[in-house]
Amino acid sequence: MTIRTETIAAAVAKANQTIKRHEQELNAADAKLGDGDTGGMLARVLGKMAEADLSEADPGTALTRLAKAATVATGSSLGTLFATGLLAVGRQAKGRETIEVADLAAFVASARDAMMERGGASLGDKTVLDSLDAIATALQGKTSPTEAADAAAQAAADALNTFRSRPNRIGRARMFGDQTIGIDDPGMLAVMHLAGAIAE
Amino acid sequence: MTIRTETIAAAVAKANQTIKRHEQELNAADAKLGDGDTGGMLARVLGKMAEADLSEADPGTALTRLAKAATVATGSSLGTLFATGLLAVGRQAKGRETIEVADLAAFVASARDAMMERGGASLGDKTVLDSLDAIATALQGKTSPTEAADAAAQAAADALNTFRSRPNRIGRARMFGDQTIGIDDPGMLAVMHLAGAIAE
Amino acid sequence: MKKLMNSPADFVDEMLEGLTAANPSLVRGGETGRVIRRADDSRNKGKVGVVSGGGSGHLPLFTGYVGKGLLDACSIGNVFEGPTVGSCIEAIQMADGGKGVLRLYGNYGGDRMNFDMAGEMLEDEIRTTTVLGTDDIASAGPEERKKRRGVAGIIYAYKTAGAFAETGADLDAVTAVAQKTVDRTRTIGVALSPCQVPGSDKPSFILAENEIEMGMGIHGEPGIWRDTLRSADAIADEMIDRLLNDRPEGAGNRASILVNSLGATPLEELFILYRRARARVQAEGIEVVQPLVGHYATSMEMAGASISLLFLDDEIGPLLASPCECPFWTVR
Amino acid sequence: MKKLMNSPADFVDEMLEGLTAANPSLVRGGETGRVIRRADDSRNKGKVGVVSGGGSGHLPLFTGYVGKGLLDACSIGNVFEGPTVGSCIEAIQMADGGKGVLRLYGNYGGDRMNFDMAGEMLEDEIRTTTVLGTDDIASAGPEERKKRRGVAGIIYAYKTAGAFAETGADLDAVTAVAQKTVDRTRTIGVALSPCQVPGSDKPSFILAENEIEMGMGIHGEPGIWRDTLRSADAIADEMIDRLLNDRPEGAGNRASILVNSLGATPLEELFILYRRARARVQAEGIEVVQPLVGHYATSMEMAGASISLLFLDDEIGPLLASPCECPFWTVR
Ligand SMILES: Nc1ncnc2c1ncn2[C@@H]1O[C@H](COP(=O)(O)OP(=O)(O)O)[C@@H](O)[C@H]1O
Ligand SMILES: Nc1ncnc2c1ncn2[C@@H]1O[C@H](COP(=O)(O)OP(=O)(O)O)[C@@H](O)[C@H]1O
Ligand SMILES: [Mg+2]
Ligand SMILES: [Mg+2]
Ligand SMILES: [Mg+2]
Ligand SMILES: [Mg+2]
Repeated sequence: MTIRTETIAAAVAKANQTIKRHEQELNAADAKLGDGDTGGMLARVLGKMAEADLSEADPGTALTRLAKAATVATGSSLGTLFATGLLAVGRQAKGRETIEVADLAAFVASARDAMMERGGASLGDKTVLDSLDAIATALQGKTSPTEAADAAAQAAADALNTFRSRPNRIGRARMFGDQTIGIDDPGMLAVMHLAGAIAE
Repeated sequence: MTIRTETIAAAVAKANQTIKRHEQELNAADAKLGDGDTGGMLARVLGKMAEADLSEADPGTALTRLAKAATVATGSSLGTLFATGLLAVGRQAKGRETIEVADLAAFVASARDAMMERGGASLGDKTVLDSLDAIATALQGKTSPTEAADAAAQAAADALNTFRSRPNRIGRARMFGDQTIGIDDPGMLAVMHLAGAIAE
Repeated sequence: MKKLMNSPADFVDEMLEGLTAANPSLVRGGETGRVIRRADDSRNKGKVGVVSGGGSGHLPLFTGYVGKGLLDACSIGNVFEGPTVGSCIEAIQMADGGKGVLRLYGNYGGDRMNFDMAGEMLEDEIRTTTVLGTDDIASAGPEERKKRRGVAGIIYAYKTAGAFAETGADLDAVTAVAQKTVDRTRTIGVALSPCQVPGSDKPSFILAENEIEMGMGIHGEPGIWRDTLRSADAIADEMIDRLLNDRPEGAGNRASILVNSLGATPLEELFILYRRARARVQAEGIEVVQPLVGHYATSMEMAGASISLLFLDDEIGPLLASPCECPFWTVR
Repeated sequence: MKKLMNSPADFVDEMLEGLTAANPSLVRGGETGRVIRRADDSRNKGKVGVVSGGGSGHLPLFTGYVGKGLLDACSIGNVFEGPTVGSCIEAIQMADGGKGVLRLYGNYGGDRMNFDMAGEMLEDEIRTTTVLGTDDIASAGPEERKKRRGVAGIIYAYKTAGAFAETGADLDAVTAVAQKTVDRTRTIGVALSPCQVPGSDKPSFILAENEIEMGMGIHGEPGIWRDTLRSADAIADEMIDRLLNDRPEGAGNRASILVNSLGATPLEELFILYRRARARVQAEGIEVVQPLVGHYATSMEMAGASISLLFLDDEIGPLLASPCECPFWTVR
């Protein structure tokens, strides 16, 4: 199956609903380690993305417009990284009418790399990067959409579980040091919810 | 019996102890109607008065020194009125070696009048003036110290009871209007404690 | 309530020590140590002196407004207590350059008694006049305007009287300008949470979670109503309505707005209030000039804000705009 | 926590509307509406531009410091969020007079990413440099100084860089002065009570009645210890000890002290802290010049204070003392 602009729009709509539902949960998770705004910020970002005009856009253009909507909505770390990832994927998709499920692994990997470059964090720092890395790996060789979606959702959930027992090593959360052991990273938690929503 | 400087010093010492004991009670009474500082302020004023040097002073000079000590300690309404009253009595006693108990009624009346003039309140406004007025009346014709002290203490207690059911009509408390009905005026409460202490 | 302080008994003196150490234009003086005067001594300026005074706990009031084009000296009492008569005497003496001294302070019992006594005690040496700040419309109705207490709006009278004194005007003229400014100033406050007097074991009043009080005084004196929190626009609307309904005679069509934090309320919220207050005043056809938004008269950590309007005329308008200089208010 | 506001979604825009309405020297601009620039446009001054930016909720930071001898333009994000890349681009463009632009802002993830992106997107048109505020000694040890977050002390770099830019210095020289100022600035804060982000249903952290946290960050990031309240002198002593122990190389014997309210803490308490801080610094043989005591960088209604030291040398001393003018800081 191929992914078109409509597929992307539907995924954004779903993600938007999911994030609204988990807004206070994500705020609470962030409040343990940061400033308690992850949920509110993502709700705002996805709200703006859901309003973005994707008419007459091929997937690459659609992703770029979504990224721009995100950058207009926020300047927070996670929001900006999110936009950075979308931009990277949009650049990869440029000029193509459709995207194949088989391309997704490489696309997520390119988002991960662009975000790593922009944010200066490394794999293993217990951030969204680790979730994306796990998703990229899980998507490898997947060609059916449901298989891919399930694998991504599972990988995001597994990454959250795996990293829970490790300390955060970047951003505000870094300053809590070993107190972050046993606590979910709010960004990873958000990715889990988002991946889960798209899988549904 | 006659009143000498030592008698005055002893009364101040007693009053100082009493006020310390009732400091928070008076603050709480004032907090219902004003800014909650009557007790703290009087404790400070009487503390300073108890420290005043009354050596080689006749009663009039002693009273004037006590008034000065009070004016140095505070600029609050009640404190300033208190000093005003002491100054008036000191002026009356000027040049005399001793004061007779029989003079006390007139002395308290002169304090009351000076305080009325300074503060602009009237009798009936539910203030210390009403307590002093009641005391001045009760002291009339009393010549024995214990009789006088008892009469003053009783008068102060009665005044407090009588005025409780009326509204405050001056100062901060005025603004609470009829809400002050049923509530003790903090200044009158303080006079009751002070008169009671001296009677002991 | 947590406070960064040492012994409550040292609160005022240590505060004054810090205030003068940080601001060399302010000098602490007098035997009482409870007077602040201009470092460039006013006594040899051949001008009318302007003094104020009041209790501590209201910074930048009162002492912070000592400076060129404002106050010459200021006496300062304990927290929420009037200044002692001794400090009032010293403040008047320090402001006197031989042309007399205006006593300009808020209408509170202790302040009044002590400034009156000080004036009487000095009457053979120094000519003094009195103007009382009575801007708080919540404290008495229009028919009892003279009984109203003074709050943040008094700084407008500092400004115009101070500026006029600098021009060499005589005592009666400076007094008249101060009185006119008070007469044309209206203030109302809204409290969100209390403050606590150092050493006291209780806050000065209690407001429930989500409760506010319109018109509450700066020491917790009762206001007009107590109810649940409303939107900033609704609150600003009511405050402006009440101020405009109490407009002085001959108010004219130019006004300055002062949106003042009672202490804990941050600048963000003040600007949100100001935005609405200004729009409302403009909608009445009144031009807004020289607005002031910030911490001008506080009650320590009390949360809330006050809004003042000064209705200008051709005399006090230029005086408000003329230069002044103190650590908390500069006009050039 | 009670706030005087309307919809949380309008908090920042309404605040900016009020800020600019009250201060005609500040102009709101850009398509994003999230940039403040000087009313006397910097673009035709033929000088290096200095821009900053950051999240809302810290007034007078960041936007309040736009003015002559300070910032030329400033981007501003939502409460406690970095400014958007679009607003950073606009701020840089508005500050550019053809001689390049210094990006001078606090070391926070979102701010950094967005200013970096903005710089990259403009790199063909405008030469930009970066200096990050890293003055908070509680946020990382001396060996990781570059990782420290920026807090109130950044205003010192605004001042020196802004003053130097006014002299016509080139971009590299202005950048070097900003970096040197950051390198010579140290700050530590103590929090007494939290603030709450508009729209959030919880305060940003919780401190028990009578509990304080030394070194806590301006968004509630963890500090060095949490314990019961101590005396102001004991707190000032610890803060000054920690600052002096972290003294930069070649610190010299002249310093400015900034005692800053985190929001709700009133001036009275700041002056009590300053009094002690100054005495302690002087006892080290360090001369105190140009002290600042007040609300310079806040976290809305958070209670607490920060103390910053800027160790002066012969280059930045005169730049700190030279004229500047913005609504919240004037030097003449
Ligand atoms: N430099 C970074 N690189 C990768 N992920 C990051 C980085 N900084 C933050 N994150 C992610 O963003 C999440 C926090 O997002 P958010 O609360 O919006 O940021 P903030 O409030 O710190 O600006 C973290 O849980 C983490 O997963
Ligand atoms: N003008 C006045 N005349 C007479 N008594 C007064 C006057 N004002 C206040 N008082 C008395 O002082 C008491 C309040 O004292 P205090 O709390 O020290 O004053 P404040 O805090 O208002 O300066 C009142 O209970 C009243 O008895
Ligand atoms: Mg966050
Ligand atoms: Mg009282
Ligand atoms: Mg009082
Ligand atoms: Mg944030």
